Amino acid sequence: MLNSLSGKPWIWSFAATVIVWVVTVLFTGGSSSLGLTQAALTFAAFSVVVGIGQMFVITLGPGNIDLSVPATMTLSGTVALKVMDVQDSMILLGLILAIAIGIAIGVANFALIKLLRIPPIIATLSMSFIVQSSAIWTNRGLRIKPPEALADFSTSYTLGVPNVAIVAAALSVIAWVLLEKTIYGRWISAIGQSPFAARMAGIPVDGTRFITYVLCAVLASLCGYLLASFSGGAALNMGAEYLLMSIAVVVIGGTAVAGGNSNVPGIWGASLFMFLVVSMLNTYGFGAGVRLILTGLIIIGVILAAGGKPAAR
Amino acid sequence: MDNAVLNQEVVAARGVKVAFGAVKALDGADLVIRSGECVGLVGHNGAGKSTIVNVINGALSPQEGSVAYGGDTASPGIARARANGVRCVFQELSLCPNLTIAENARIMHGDLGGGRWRRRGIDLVSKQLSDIFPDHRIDCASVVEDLSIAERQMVEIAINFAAVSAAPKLVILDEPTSSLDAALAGQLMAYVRRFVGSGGSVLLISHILGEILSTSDRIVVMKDGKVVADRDARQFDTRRLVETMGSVVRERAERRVFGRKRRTPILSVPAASASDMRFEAFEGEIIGLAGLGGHGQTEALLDLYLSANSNWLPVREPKMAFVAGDRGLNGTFPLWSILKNLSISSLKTLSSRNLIDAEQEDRVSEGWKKRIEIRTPNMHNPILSLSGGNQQKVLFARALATSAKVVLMDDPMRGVDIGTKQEVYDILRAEAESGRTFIWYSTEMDEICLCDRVYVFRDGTIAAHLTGEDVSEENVLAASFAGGEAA
Amino acid sequence: MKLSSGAVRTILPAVSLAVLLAAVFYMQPRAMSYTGLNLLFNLAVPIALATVAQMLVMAVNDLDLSMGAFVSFCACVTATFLQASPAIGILILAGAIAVYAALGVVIHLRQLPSIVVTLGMSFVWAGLAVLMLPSPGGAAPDWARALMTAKPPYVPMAIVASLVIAVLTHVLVMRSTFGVLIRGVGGNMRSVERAGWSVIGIRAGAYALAGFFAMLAGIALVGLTTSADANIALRYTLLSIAGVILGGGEFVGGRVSPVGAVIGALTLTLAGSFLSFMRISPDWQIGAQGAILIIVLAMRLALNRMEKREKGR
Amino acid sequence: ETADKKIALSNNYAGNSWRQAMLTSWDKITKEAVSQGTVAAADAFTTAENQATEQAAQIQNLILQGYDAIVLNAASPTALNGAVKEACDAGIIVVSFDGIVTEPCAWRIAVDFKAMGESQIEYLAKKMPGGGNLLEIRGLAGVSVDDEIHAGIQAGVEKNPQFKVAGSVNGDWAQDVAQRAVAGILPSLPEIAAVVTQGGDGYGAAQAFAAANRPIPTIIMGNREDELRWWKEQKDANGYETMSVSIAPGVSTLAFWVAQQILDGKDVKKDLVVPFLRIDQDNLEENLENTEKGGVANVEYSLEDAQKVISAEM
Ligand SMILES: Nc1ncnc2c1ncn2[C@@H]1O[C@H](COP(=O)(O)OP(=O)(O)OP(=O)(O)O)[C@@H](O)[C@H]1O
Ligand SMILES: Nc1ncnc2c1ncn2[C@@H]1O[C@H](COP(=O)(O)OP(=O)(O)OP(=O)(O)O)[C@@H](O)[C@H]1O
Ligand SMILES: O[C@@H]1[C@@H](O)[C@H](O)OC[C@H]1O
Ligand SMILES: [Mg+2]
Ligand SMILES: [Mg+2]
Repeated sequence: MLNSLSGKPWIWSFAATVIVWVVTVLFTGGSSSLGLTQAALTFAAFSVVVGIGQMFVITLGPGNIDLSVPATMTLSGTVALKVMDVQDSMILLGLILAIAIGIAIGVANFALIKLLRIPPIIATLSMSFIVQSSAIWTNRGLRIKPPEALADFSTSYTLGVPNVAIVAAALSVIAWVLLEKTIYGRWISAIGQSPFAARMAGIPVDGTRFITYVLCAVLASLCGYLLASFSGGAALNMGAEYLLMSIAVVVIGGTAVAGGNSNVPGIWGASLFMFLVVSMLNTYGFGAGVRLILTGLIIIGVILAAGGKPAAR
Repeated sequence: MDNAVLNQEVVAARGVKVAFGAVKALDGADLVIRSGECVGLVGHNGAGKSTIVNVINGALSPQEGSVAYGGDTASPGIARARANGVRCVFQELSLCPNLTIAENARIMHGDLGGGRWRRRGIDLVSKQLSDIFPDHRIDCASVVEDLSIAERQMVEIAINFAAVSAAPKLVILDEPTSSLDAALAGQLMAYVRRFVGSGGSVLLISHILGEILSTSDRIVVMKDGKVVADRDARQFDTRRLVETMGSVVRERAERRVFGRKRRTPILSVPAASASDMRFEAFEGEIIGLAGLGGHGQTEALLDLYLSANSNWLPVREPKMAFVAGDRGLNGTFPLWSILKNLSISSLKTLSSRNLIDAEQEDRVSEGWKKRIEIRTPNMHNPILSLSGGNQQKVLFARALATSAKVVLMDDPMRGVDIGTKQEVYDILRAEAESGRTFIWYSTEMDEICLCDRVYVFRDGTIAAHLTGEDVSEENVLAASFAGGEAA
Repeated sequence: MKLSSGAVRTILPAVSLAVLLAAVFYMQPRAMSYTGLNLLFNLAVPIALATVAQMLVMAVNDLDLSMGAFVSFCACVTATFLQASPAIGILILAGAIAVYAALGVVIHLRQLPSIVVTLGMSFVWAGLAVLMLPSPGGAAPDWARALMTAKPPYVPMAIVASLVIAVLTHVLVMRSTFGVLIRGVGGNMRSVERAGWSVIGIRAGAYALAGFFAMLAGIALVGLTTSADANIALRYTLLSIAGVILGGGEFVGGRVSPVGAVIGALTLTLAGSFLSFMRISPDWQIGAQGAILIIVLAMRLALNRMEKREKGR
Repeated sequence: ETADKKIALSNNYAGNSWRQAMLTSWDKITKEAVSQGTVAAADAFTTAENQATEQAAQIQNLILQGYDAIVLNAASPTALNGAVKEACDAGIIVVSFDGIVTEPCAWRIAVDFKAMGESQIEYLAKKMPGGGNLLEIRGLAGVSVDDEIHAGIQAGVEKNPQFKVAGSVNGDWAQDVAQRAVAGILPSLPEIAAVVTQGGDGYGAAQAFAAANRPIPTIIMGNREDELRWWKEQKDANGYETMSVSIAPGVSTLAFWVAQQILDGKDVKKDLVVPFLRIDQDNLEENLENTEKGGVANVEYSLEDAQKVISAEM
């Protein structure tokens, strides 16, 4: 029993999520439960999408991280909305463009990492500055509205479930299959444990890492596209929140930071948790200082309960 | 037993039981070591040798039984074992690769403190190294990660034998020669005799029965967590030892008669320099790479492998497979199960439409588990739950499970027990018969002599090429040392 | 002669710093003076201290995501309590260092991922800082101000301080037994354990020492800025990690270089300055900062090639 | 006589539309001034991240480059004081605006943010004398602008006890952050009569109310074009009423002229106050027309405007 629990580190983030949800809903005697759930699903969706990409990268092993996520979101959101220019007929083109931007950034990130041997953390940080400048340069931060149909889609619900959450769920399923069922999933896990052993086991290590960085950037750009459509326009700072968030949901969700081990359900648990904690503390009317402190303590509490790695025996 | 009565008991483990989950690693084992003797400890892979070592050195506390150090029976633990003069050279290398040799000595010797410890550490280790391995060429100011695996092993041995204030009473050597070539192994064994002669004691674990027989005063044989024999070394010879361990003794295999079926080599590497020779491999051959350790054999294998395997694109049919010798560096994936470690190189054939077929994966790995006897109740257990030798078998199975026509082996039998070795040799032959080519770097002369052809390496180049009946210990040694060794 | 890997780790960053500095001197000869150097580098001093702190945590294979928040917290304590009632201020700072040591113990005992625990702590420190200074303010203690604005003969304070930090931490981390143990835990924890040392103690010590240096960073920062705010050093988290990496350190394996870390911090600061010496359109100023980082690291690659120590990674 | 003088703009942040508008205004006005030979140069410098430490380093570099005046939008009112002091000691004129600094040697062109907060409650008190529940969206915790506007709102609520702040969140002056925070607290809030804001967060709040299917309260806007446009749509559809208030990005150009005047030897008081830019129900259309699509309502200053501001204060 205990064993099967500790084998599923994501359990804890869900347990914490449920507790925080209950505590928040109690405040209104239960009347807020539907609204809160829908809001949580909506906003968790964005963290999930970027979180999945970040998880793949983190799985590649120590030092692998993508700090260009926020800038990528901003650039793809800005450019896509500018190109679509409020016309419904351009929605698909905008999406393709956003994905293309993601691919380009992913390629550039990996080029820096591989060709110039720059450690990923600095490579992606430097790249994020360049991408951010590009976003400024494209339209100087003007907020252009999304096409009507796209805005409607991203802000409405299907059977009570927010559409963006459905999109994120679909992406999660794909990610889960990739990770658990495909050769690619095995490969990134192997590389995360020992790139050299992976190479000697016949894995095309560079090819796999390349795909992974591109995948992460594409998910970030997709998230930028969705978020800009959802919130009525792209802003130059719209990705800022998602730098820490994308990392936090991955690690709180139980993915081993040392790489080689990752899990998709945990990202959902952690994303919902991160949203609900802030909502709970806001609901109970704590000021910013106390709220920050409690958020931190709750995160530490969750990880303490989850108890880290089981000892090596 | 009678001749040891006069000697003092250094450590005594009695009735020790240790279980890892369902696996009884030690099932009531007794081991007593007295001063002035070298005890040889042998047994199949997973017999419990490393486990009893961990009990003696205090890292593991047994679930049952007692450990006493010269009568001191206080609660066990690493600190007490060390205080009682127990030192241990572990099966997997346990230096800190990022530190210098002196810094490692500082960590291993709590009493090396005080001013100028760095200088004294270097002196200490270099003196000890010269004592054990007289003509070593290790720069004692180096960082450990700049050393070859053999050099690391030598350094670790030297650090453990070295004495700062108090000399070690018992030095445990868990497969100390697995990465050393015959010459270095010989020097170590000679030193062990001298150390024992001066009143120290040594617990020697090895799968190379020759060195056990020649070096030990007493031999303890373990099987499935129990001690099955504990007798004077003179009462054993190879045959009786192997039989006691529970393996069937076989005559030394006859050299295979290899007729070259096709005249075009499937692999060919031109000579790199004037002193070098062309390297060729034909279908169905077993080719040995010989010479002293660290003379470029591993590098040659790595070069061959890396040039044949794309780092960018996945391939359906790998041309080559690789069996690592340095498990920790380029072999195992520590977070994974045995199963995943085994199947990683052959996933293409185990999947349909890019999705891995779990059932087929299970089936294939069960097949290999039986075929080379991987000792585990369940292939889904973590790889690190296997004993060292069994982990090595998994790496073997990983390579053989691929469809690669060429298998490169980097001294792959390190720490594999004799029974298994013979089975693996049989598998190699069968595979070679069916057309696979093996390129095999080995530090064991017996293995080199099993090869159809042998390239002898010296200073990073091929110094000699031996074929058929010319493959012999004398010829290999001659080629290893010939020429420029003026110094 | 073959250089050891450790030597290469320090030489490469030093050369990139020198080249960057030469470029700055070329563009702005005025920088080549006592005041010039001080202006270029004095803000690097707190970053260098934070980088050293991060390096200590990285030496035991952990990562401190709360560095920026903690330095901000210390800065707030310095500008308020330490200034107004030194005794209480010292008590608070000592308590904060004790918390760091405790983090080391908890992370070790429960085998927790440091990245999650410190992520949680970053909220806690930020919250405490906001409670202390809801609005920017406070004042630097006179001694801190005097120390940071001192004008020693011949060599400007910024350089003196950097040298002192580099030498001191080099002795501490590379020469002392304690330093060996810390790096040993990073390199092979089991072997340190098997040699009979208390790894918990070593980890706690490394964390406490990191807390101490981070505290010095906070004090130095306030000495330069004369006052504090709750967000003052948030960027130090990334800067300190980048500094360690730029200085030749690695995420795992206990491979760190204190001298390199200080040089890394100086390089990062200089890369920022470099920018304002080139006249770039505001749109691209942010991007140029990324480009400079990339060029600095690319230079390292070139040097690396010359050194011909390329091993297949 | 400033034809040979060089002026620099040190800006800590460029990541929102307000800052972009500020830079554009600067660019427009100073280019003219340079081409007419009023000053020799007027370069803009922006740091990559919104951090006082980075900006302090930037100021120190500007000192090295020999600028005669530095116009400053500061990341922190106090944390740059060290660098500002160094600049003053080097004989450089420092003029701060929007994000002002407290160092006495510098000039300040300030907006009374507290009054800006209070004006929101005053407006609401007039509009809904019965009062009601308020939702307060704050900016970034620990930043002085946030603290001041909040203080103003608090003061307003104290004077008008018919209002009660039922909930408070931090929107970090960003539409998407505000939207996220409001969506999280909204389900547990009672009926909300009005939302008081700090600028750059009104549209996000409106979106959150709409998504939760709650009646839209009176949301105070912050002069962003998307906010004004949304307001206009609501006004046309159902006569929605509110007001909008923020500081005009073009205040950077006022700061430029002030610096130029000081270099010219004019005597200028250390503390100048500029009015905030307020948009009401009747001048909404006019302002919307003059605002760039996706931008911020703006006012730019000419030399004459600046001289008027200076003499008015004397
Ligand atoms: N940490 C562990 N968890 C689970 N099982 C373990 C663990 N360590 C050892 N075992 C099991 O205990 C048994 C004894 O292992 P041990 O390492 O002592 O063998 P050994 O005699 O040293 O073998 P080898 O010659 O291969 O080194 C093996 O079956 C092994 O799988
Ligand atoms: N895969 C590898 N990656 C990086 N360095 C390696 C690798 N394998 C070996 N080395 C290093 O290359 C150097 C030369 O290796 P070489 O091929 O001479 O070793 P070897 O002959 O196999 O010796 P040993 O018997 O110790 O394995 C050594 O310093 C070794 O540590
Ligand atoms: O500088 C501030 C700007 O960044 C914010 O968005 O709006 C108000 C201004 O004071
Ligand atoms: Mg063993
Ligand atoms: Mg060898």
